[in-house]
Amino acid sequence: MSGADLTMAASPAAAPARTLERLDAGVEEVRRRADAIRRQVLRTVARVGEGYLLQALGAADIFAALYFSELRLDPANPHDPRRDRCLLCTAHNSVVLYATLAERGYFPAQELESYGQDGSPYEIIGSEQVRGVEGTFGSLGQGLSVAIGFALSARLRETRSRTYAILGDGEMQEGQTWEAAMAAAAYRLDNLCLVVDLNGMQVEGAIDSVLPLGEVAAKWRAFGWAVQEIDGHDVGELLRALAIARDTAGRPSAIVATTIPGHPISFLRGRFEHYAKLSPQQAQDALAELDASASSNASFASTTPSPRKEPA
Amino acid sequence: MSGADLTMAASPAAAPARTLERLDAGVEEVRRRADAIRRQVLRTVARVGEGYLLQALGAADIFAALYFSELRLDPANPHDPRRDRCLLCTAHNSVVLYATLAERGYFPAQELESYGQDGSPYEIIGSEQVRGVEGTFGSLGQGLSVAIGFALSARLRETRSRTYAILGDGEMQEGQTWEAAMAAAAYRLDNLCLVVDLNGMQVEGAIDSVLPLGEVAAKWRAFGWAVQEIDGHDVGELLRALAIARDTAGRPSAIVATTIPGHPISFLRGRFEHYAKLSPQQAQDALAELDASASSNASFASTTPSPRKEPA
Amino acid sequence: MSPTVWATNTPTALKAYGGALVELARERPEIVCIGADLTGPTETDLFRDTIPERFFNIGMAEANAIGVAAGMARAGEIPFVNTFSVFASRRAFDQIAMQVAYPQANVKIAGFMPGLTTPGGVTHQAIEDLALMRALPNMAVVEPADANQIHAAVHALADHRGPVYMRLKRGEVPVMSSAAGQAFEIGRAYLVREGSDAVIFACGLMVTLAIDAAEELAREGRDVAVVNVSTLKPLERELIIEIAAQTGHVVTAENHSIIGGLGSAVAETLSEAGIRCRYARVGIADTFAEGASAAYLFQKYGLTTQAIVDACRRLGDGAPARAAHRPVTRA
Amino acid sequence: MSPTVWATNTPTALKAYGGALVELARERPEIVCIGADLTGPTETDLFRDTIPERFFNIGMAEANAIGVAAGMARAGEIPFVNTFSVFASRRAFDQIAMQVAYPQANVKIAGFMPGLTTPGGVTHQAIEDLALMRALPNMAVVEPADANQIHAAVHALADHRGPVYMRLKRGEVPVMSSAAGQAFEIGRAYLVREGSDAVIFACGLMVTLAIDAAEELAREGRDVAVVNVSTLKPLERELIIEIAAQTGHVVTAENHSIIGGLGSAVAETLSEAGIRCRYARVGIADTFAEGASAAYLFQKYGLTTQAIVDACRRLGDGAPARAAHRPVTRA
Ligand SMILES: Cc1ncc(C[n+]2csc(CCOP(=O)(O)OP(=O)(O)O)c2C)c(N)n1
Ligand SMILES: Cc1ncc(C[n+]2csc(CCOP(=O)(O)OP(=O)(O)O)c2C)c(N)n1
Ligand SMILES: [Mg+2]
Ligand SMILES: [Mg+2]
Repeated sequence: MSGADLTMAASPAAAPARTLERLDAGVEEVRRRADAIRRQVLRTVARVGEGYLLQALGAADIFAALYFSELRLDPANPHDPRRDRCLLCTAHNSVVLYATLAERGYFPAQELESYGQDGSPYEIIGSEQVRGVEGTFGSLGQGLSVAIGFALSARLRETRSRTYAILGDGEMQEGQTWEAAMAAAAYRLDNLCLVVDLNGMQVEGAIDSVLPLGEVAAKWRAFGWAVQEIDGHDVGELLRALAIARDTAGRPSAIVATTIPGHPISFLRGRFEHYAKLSPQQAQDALAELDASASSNASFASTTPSPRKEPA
Repeated sequence: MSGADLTMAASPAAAPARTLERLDAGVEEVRRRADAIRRQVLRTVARVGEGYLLQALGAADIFAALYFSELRLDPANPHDPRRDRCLLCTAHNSVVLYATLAERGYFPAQELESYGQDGSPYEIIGSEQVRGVEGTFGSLGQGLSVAIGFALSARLRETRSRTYAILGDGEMQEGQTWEAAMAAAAYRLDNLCLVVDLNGMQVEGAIDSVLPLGEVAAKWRAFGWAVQEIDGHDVGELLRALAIARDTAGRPSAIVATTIPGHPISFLRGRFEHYAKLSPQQAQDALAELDASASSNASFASTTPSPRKEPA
Repeated sequence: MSPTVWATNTPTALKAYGGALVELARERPEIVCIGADLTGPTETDLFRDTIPERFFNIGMAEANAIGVAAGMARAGEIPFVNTFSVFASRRAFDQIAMQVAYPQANVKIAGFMPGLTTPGGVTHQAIEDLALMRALPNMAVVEPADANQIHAAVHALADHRGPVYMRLKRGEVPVMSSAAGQAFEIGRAYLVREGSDAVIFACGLMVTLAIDAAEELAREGRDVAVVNVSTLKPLERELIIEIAAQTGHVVTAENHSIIGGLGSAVAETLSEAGIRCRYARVGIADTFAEGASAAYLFQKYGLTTQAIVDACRRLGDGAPARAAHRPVTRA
Repeated sequence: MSPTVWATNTPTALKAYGGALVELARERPEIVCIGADLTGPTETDLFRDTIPERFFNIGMAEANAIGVAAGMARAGEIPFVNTFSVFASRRAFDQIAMQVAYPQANVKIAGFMPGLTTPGGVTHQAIEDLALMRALPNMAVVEPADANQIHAAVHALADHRGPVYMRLKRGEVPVMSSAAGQAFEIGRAYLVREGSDAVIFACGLMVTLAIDAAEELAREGRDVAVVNVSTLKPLERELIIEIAAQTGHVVTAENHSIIGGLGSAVAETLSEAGIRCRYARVGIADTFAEGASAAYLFQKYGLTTQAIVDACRRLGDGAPARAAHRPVTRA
């Protein structure tokens, strides 16, 4: 929450001394983490019986790449002012963020057993009440603006902190996204990296049946961003794109990542159901599919990641 | 006002029988009209001593091309439901619209003597209280959305009515403009034609010193519009571009018209003053410059335009 | 949706709005339906599927949706814009003010999931939409209390020339058992239960809870009236003044912040009329909430029969304040 | 700007805000200044020119400007966002609600040209910004009455941890002659003139008009108090209740719609406290206005000393209503 940030900022003496480095996990480990995130998503949604499930499965690779390779974070100290910020702009997709944060050690996965229950901080449409969540973005189209604020402040304070935002493709219909796009380019925010989760879906189903977006990459290019178009399920491409974005000077980067809702579960993949049912049987089948396709070390989920040591 | 429109729509029997055709004035006459509009602008602003003068002079050619060649209007019947709609999205620039409407016969030019006075309907930032004004757009970025509503309704009612909107370049910073841009393309509104008044200026001066827009034409293209880039002071180009837009099927058209604030007055041209002073002496000098450059028939202003007869 | 957000003995109906809108549109060709990627959740899938040529999905772009509706209204259509209350009010307020309210455009805005009826959390909970809409000149503001009122309201909105904001629950809604208070006219409030000791002015889902509260209070000998204030603006001032003056004890009950909505409207009216009475508000106590079931949230934030009962008791235990400051007769 | 929007004998000062903000920023490095292409009109050209590295012009994009400010606040800055009241409130309300009010982000929003102080016409006149901001949980809402209060307010805003909305006139502003009421503390109202027959609760530019009105009423033997309610939220309820109870006649005066602002806040407070008093509102009578000089508009829409005098007289001519419904003591 902002309160904690303010405290940090006000009393630099309290700043933690722990190193804060990217985990820089390789492709293999990121893939395993993505699998683990998907398992957690399935288990979590199964308990409620429905949820923003297909988006979550589709975005798992993006989250794994960010949280297990790219981001400089300290789960023990979620308000460390030096941290990178990662904003999920589509808060309705929070179940994948919760699963990721649990996997990354922000809180025990068991806590997600209260997901969607009355009184639980793990709301269906997430808020910053959850440890590690950088803002409250259930009203769509607002996250990128806040990300710009982080990025401007990081520049002002001359910190290494980078800001990442994950945007829903439907959010490109909200004008505020383009206000932010223009401002980020005008301020040449190369410490800002956007991942567009191009899953082709919004509430009513296929975006093309609602209000087609037209050319997506061309829009971000025309707004002055450095654009990379990638397969959002190819972890190698994801890691490369994030690295290129890190090395891109003078412009904000947009990684347009095509994803498939429900991926890779055979009977969920490619379905455009915005809020999908998940029966216990389906959850079991999906988990079994993941088990079958996973490599032998499927129990990775419980190990604690150790950061690659690099100069701070 | 919308009330009148509703009456029209509700009782088609009351619809007027007058023909409603484009004036299709040639380049020469449009130029003379632009000059007359500029004179009226200067006289009107001079009375107050300041105003959104430089934009008005810069946009005069666009207004002349629209109102004296392109638009199907009947000044005697401003609510004719068959009319083309023309929306000035930057209502602070209303003085050029007032001057145009007076020149086109919507009301006597003498009425503009009350411009900016307490109690006058001719407000500095205009509203629909003035005859011929299609909406109230002083809160910028809203006009194009309303234009889409007109265009959708025209399609629904299968009328020939086309909708035109004149957008300030600063309005491209408002996200709503891009919401509208995306929707117009998605609905393939080829009965909608936008003229972007690219004068490079906003309140604080040069747009580039405030928040650079980046590539303008590329943005509209990326949003799926048919784009033409022209010199907004070249009447021939303007008329051609409007004709091409009329013939463009399946897409809305954007005419990106570069204009120069204050054009063509030597001592005003190219100045970036958003709300400019105009002394009586300056007004006189400017009028004299227009007189000098004008062709012999500078007294055109008082003649009533007669529509070219064409099948309805 | 849990039934405890309305009185437990109240029967319910499904999708009263969606059906009524299609029915209306079949009669009146100028009705158009404008959405912002919430077709199912605003019960307009039926409209989309049966009258597709007059259904316009603008995508997730509420500001544009309002502007488009305003343009269509100027051209003679009667647009119904459908989205969640929170996005209709918070996200597109300038557009509503300038393109709908000011020009008195004939646009009807249907805002779904008002107050704490949604598990969507703070970003989806319209706790101040009545305050926002009430502050706009020219805007009629209504909140029907049951399925019959919703049905009647759809037709009343179309008959009313000019802008209207309506907030309503989606999906399952109560059907009030008594005949009283099921009619719907813009500008009217409905006395749904007579009483002489106190009056509860309620709107929307709080009406059945208020009736329940009155019944409970009756058992302890308090004779409490209930008024369904289904139009918040223009308020039926005379009725409100008269009943307040007669009873001397006034409780307002709304699924909304206590600031700016029904409670404020009643306070303004009674203060200005010089009515001497005790007064208390039941509503969301100027706080944001979180995502949970409506039953949980209504309980947690005090939108309950019990809260209304308690408020009536508290007032009643104070000094009697029955005499109106000056006599008021019904206009 | 014509001086008749404040009492004619009031001296004035220029750009009290712009100077104070630079002064503050020199002391506190976390102050950043965020604009939306209205630098000159919000007096922040001085900031831009003297502290350019902490000046961020976001262009004409109010929603984004609020979001950016919220992000910077989360990172530890104290952003002051400057635009016209009307755009700050109407255009970016969802963003303010969700990114500023809900997370209690340390963002200060300065809205210029409130009410009818602008010739910009209906699109530029914030007649309901107080209603909007007051309806938001966690939001402090203030309107300083003169240059000294503006100066003090800039510092008070920075010292207050959390969101604040301040509305103020730009450029030339009054400087109140009496020492009373020039201090500024968030959450306090200031008794600027004692009186026992009636009280005028006023804010912003209406304060000097209220003082003038009280003086005029004094000449006819009515002893009228004036309270400068420079914080509308949180309201200093005890003071308001006490003075209302003592005088029994309450007039509110605001450069704002009579719905949702100061008038409503006072009505809610007094109704709930059970204060028996006569009450009238002076403000914009739930109508949009047009572009003209402030002097003309204040006259036309009844924001005048005369309107306040008339309201006091009207109340005073009614039955005396001096006794508070229950005794109230200052907290
Ligand atoms: C401002 C706003 N308008 C409408 C909604 C309702 N809504 C929730 S999700 C959604 C569609 C989002 O699509 P997208 O951004 O592509 O996210 P996805 O679910 O595909 O990841 C909409 C319209 C909202 N949350 N916020
Ligand atoms: C929503 C909104 N924000 C801010 C303003 C204040 N404002 C008036 S004109 C203007 C700049 C407009 O620039 P542009 O659209 O390019 O018009 P130009 O004067 O150059 O023709 C601004 C920011 C406004 N009128 N509306
Ligand atoms: Mg999507
Ligand atoms: Mg411009």
